[in-house]
Amino acid sequence: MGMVKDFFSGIYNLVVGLFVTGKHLGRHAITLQYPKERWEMPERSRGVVVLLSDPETGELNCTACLLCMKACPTGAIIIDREKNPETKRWFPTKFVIDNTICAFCGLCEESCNFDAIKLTGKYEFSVFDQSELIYDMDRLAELGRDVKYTPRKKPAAKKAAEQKKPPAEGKKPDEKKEDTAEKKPEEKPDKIETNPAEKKEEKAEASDKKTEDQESRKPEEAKQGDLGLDKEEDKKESGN
Amino acid sequence: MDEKELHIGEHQEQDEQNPVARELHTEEFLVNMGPQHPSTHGVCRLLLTMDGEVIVKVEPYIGYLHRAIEKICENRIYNQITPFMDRFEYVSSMLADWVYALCVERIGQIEVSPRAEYLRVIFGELQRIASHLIYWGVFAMDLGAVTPFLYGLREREMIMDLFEETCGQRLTYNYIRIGGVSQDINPGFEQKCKKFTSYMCQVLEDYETLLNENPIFLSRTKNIGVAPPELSVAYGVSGPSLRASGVNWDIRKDDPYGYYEKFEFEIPQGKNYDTWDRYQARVIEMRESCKIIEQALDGLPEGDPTFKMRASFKLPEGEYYARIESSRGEMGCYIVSKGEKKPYRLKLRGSSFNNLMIIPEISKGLKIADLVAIFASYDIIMPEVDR
Amino acid sequence: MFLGIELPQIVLSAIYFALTLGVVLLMALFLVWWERKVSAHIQVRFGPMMTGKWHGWSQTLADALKLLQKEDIVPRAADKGVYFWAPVIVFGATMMTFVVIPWSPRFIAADLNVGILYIIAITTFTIISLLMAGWGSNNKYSLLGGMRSAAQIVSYEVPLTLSIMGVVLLAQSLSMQDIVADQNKFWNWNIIRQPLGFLVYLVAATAEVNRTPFDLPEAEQELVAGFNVEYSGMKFAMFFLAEFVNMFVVAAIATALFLGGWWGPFGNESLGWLWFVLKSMGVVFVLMWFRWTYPRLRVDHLMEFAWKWLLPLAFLNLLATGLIYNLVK
Amino acid sequence: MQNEQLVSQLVEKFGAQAEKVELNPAQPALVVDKSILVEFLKQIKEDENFKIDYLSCISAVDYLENGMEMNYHLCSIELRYKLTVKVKLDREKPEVPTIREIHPGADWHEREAWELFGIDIKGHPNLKTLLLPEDWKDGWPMRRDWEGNDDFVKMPEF
Repeated sequence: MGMVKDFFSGIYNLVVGLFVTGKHLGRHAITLQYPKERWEMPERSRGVVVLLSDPETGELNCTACLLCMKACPTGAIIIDREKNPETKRWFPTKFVIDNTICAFCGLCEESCNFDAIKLTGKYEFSVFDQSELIYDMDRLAELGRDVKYTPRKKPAAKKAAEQKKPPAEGKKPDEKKEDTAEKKPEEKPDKIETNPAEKKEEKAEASDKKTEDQESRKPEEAKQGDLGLDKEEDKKESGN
Repeated sequence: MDEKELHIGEHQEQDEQNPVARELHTEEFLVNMGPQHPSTHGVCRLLLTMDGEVIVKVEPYIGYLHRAIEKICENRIYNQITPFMDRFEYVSSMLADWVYALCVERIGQIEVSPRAEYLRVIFGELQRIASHLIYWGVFAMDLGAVTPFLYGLREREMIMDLFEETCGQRLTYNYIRIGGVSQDINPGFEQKCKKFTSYMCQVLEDYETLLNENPIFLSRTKNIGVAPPELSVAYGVSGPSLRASGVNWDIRKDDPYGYYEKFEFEIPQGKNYDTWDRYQARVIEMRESCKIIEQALDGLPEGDPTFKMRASFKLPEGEYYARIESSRGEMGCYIVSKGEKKPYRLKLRGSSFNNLMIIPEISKGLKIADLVAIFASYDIIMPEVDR
Repeated sequence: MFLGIELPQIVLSAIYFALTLGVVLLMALFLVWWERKVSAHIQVRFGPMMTGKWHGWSQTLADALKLLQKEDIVPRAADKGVYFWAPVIVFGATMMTFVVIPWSPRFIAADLNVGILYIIAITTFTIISLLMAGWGSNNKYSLLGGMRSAAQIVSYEVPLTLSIMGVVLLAQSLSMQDIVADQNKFWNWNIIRQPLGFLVYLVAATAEVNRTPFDLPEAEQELVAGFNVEYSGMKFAMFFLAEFVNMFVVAAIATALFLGGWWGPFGNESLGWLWFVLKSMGVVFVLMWFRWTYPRLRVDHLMEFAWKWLLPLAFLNLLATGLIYNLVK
Repeated sequence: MQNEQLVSQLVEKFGAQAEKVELNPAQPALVVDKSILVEFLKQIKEDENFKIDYLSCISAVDYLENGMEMNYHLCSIELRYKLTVKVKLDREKPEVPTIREIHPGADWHEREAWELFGIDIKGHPNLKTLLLPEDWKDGWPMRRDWEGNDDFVKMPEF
């Protein structure tokens, strides 16, 4: 008897299974017809890396502080820089991102203090030749033109605008060091620090004040020197 | 190779005692299942010695996906390692991030804010559901039913959307960082997440009607690949596969990390120790994960979950073997720090590494179709094995 | 009678057969597209949408063209003759079955008096070709696939034939047209008169066409693609088309034997071919539905199932049919 | 603390051959002489008081001039103990007995230690490459003094 019962319950369950799939037959598909329809990328989406520029002046926000290059876990960022003799500010002469090894981890964006580099929701950068995936500064700047962003703190841009010295926007190299910004390194023996100043958009308004705070704290921090940014920084580093 | 020949020789001797085999001159043959095979889940090569359809011996050959992550990590500063952890185990990379963060935190005695711990639990459990959904689909697909795979992926996409909205990526999140998480959740995340968990519970019922009572599915899974508890423990099998072997062992409960002590959930255990139990353990675990997420969302404290490390900090001297319950089992990270910016030694323990070892043991004498079912039931993910 | 011209039977048969062939090839293309659509919608996707604008209707045409252009790869160690003839035989055998498919009261290539026997004989060729493909490819997966198909046929062919016997018993004829003509009323359809026979036939027929849950010879997850691992280009296309044509054939036979063939639901003879195609498509849809719902059986489970369940059921059906038939007479 | 008890009991039992190391309160560790390793693991597995039956991981560490070390991360399923067993090895001729007999799951971990660190696992029947290519001839890559081969690209130092 058990066998017969098993048989009928087996058939019943097979039919029930058919109904589950049959139910889906009438449903509307959940996929998108890709080239025609596109998914709207969320704001935080980490797609291709771009360089942002100041919407007013059109100049790159980058101050060639090399922080992103140092933060990059794969060594995909290569920066060459020069000092503007008039303003004594650094500016990038070469900014290359090798998208063949870029991991889209977002560490460069997090390390940047000047809204200069950002991972955007852009995608679709397939090419036939691998070498085309190595983006130079012009390409990166071009990609970043239409990217909206909330300026976190832009003292550099402001100052540059005031001083009307467009080519070198950005701070002095020394200033950059502090912006990675540990508040009180001395207090914690294990040298691990929070940095609330790095908070994102929500604190944008308060940002100017904070930058000032950091600037005032600058000299002591520079002595700490465990940021990984040492004097070699003054040398031009060709990266890889 | 000589060993294999020896092996075949042995069986030929046995065959000579078998009159049918002697008369027909049957012979065992070798089949290379993989490295490129639909159901080895990545590039795993199983060298099968087969007697017709029956498996005589299985020898796994791994390393096709070896990326030397341990070596790479020795040359990276601590902050740079999380992206590699994502790639160490890309099916549940949230949990891989977590084990690394946990290890560094335990060595550096870093306090994690309560909100970050709650978020970790939420995202870890979402990740567990996402991984089990893939498991569910792939398991059914390896038994020949393709449709469940698509259903599983459909639900997984919803989790991916939640992840993408929060951390910007769908697969390699880089979200759980040392000391916290990378970003706070967006407003409205809780509602979306709750909506998802209640939807998930409904969908699981659909899943169960589709497969759980299906006689074909039952005949393919019941009493196939029985792994008794002693054997599983001896081979270091972990996670749902170990629990399916009737062992009450869940690192979330037995060696708690994060805030798992605060949540209530059941640990399913198997009774027959077979493929079916391993499947069922994961399906039940999805429900339990939903429960945990709901509890965590209800108790989510206010505060700031992020914690920014100095660009290259020095971890104090020490060593620790951290382990968490990943979706596949015990995922371990062992770091030896010598007070430098970079780890002196970083060893990763993937749960699939041990889980794969037991497969040759329990699949002897079964059919090739059963091997596929067993392989799928252990949820082997090759990047975790090869590292 | 063909288009008002009196023609000798042999020419008429040839014309019908050629027509059938053309229709069937088109049908196969359609079925491939349809299968993709059905699977897609079951899986909450769209399936092909681009080629040919309207729901990707010409996707299979494009695929066939692509396959035609592909390089014909023959493994060096293959048994060349066997390897070459396998797809030809499977395609030929499938086409041959159409000789006795009764599309409408008059539209049948040859109303053989042993029609159903002929079909049972001819469909077996498919398995031979699968075995040939498995052996000829000189690939272990292919060999296992071929062997599985050979092992499988012994199990399901017996209940299949026995389930058909019940119908033959009722119609008292082996000719397809006679069997269809016998089911002149809706309540006379054989699915009503012997549902058990229909069930057994449907299951065995699914095994016959090697479709999930019985697609053991080409079990994708175990044997990669089974017997056709090594085939590419047009040879692969022939296997592929033959599979779909075969699916239609078993559906057509099911229609003729159990679903009243070309009879309309109200016992009407008009538009017979339409009813026939519609009913066959319904059966094809059920086969597709099976495929996208169920997992695959294990090879020994199939045999166990066929011998332990299908065969007794088929016998039971035959016995009951015989008893009742004699009582009613 | 459960773990401290465990260690003190073990030290008591094995005396001078098992030496306690202070690492982390949550993770007791013992240094065991390699000559008694197998016996030690066997006893703690079978002893009713310990039941340390689960091997999580084996990690080899190369300390350059301080020799090498094998770390056996063990735990007890039933009693929830955690224990790290360390074995100090001579760097010139690193050798350690296999523990496959006690923990079959150690098989691949030991093979890995052999192929990446060159630690000779005495008694292991199957010492062949696991993760590396079969024709690997460039030494023991995870040793700290490994110079790399031609394919090896170092991360730029900043």
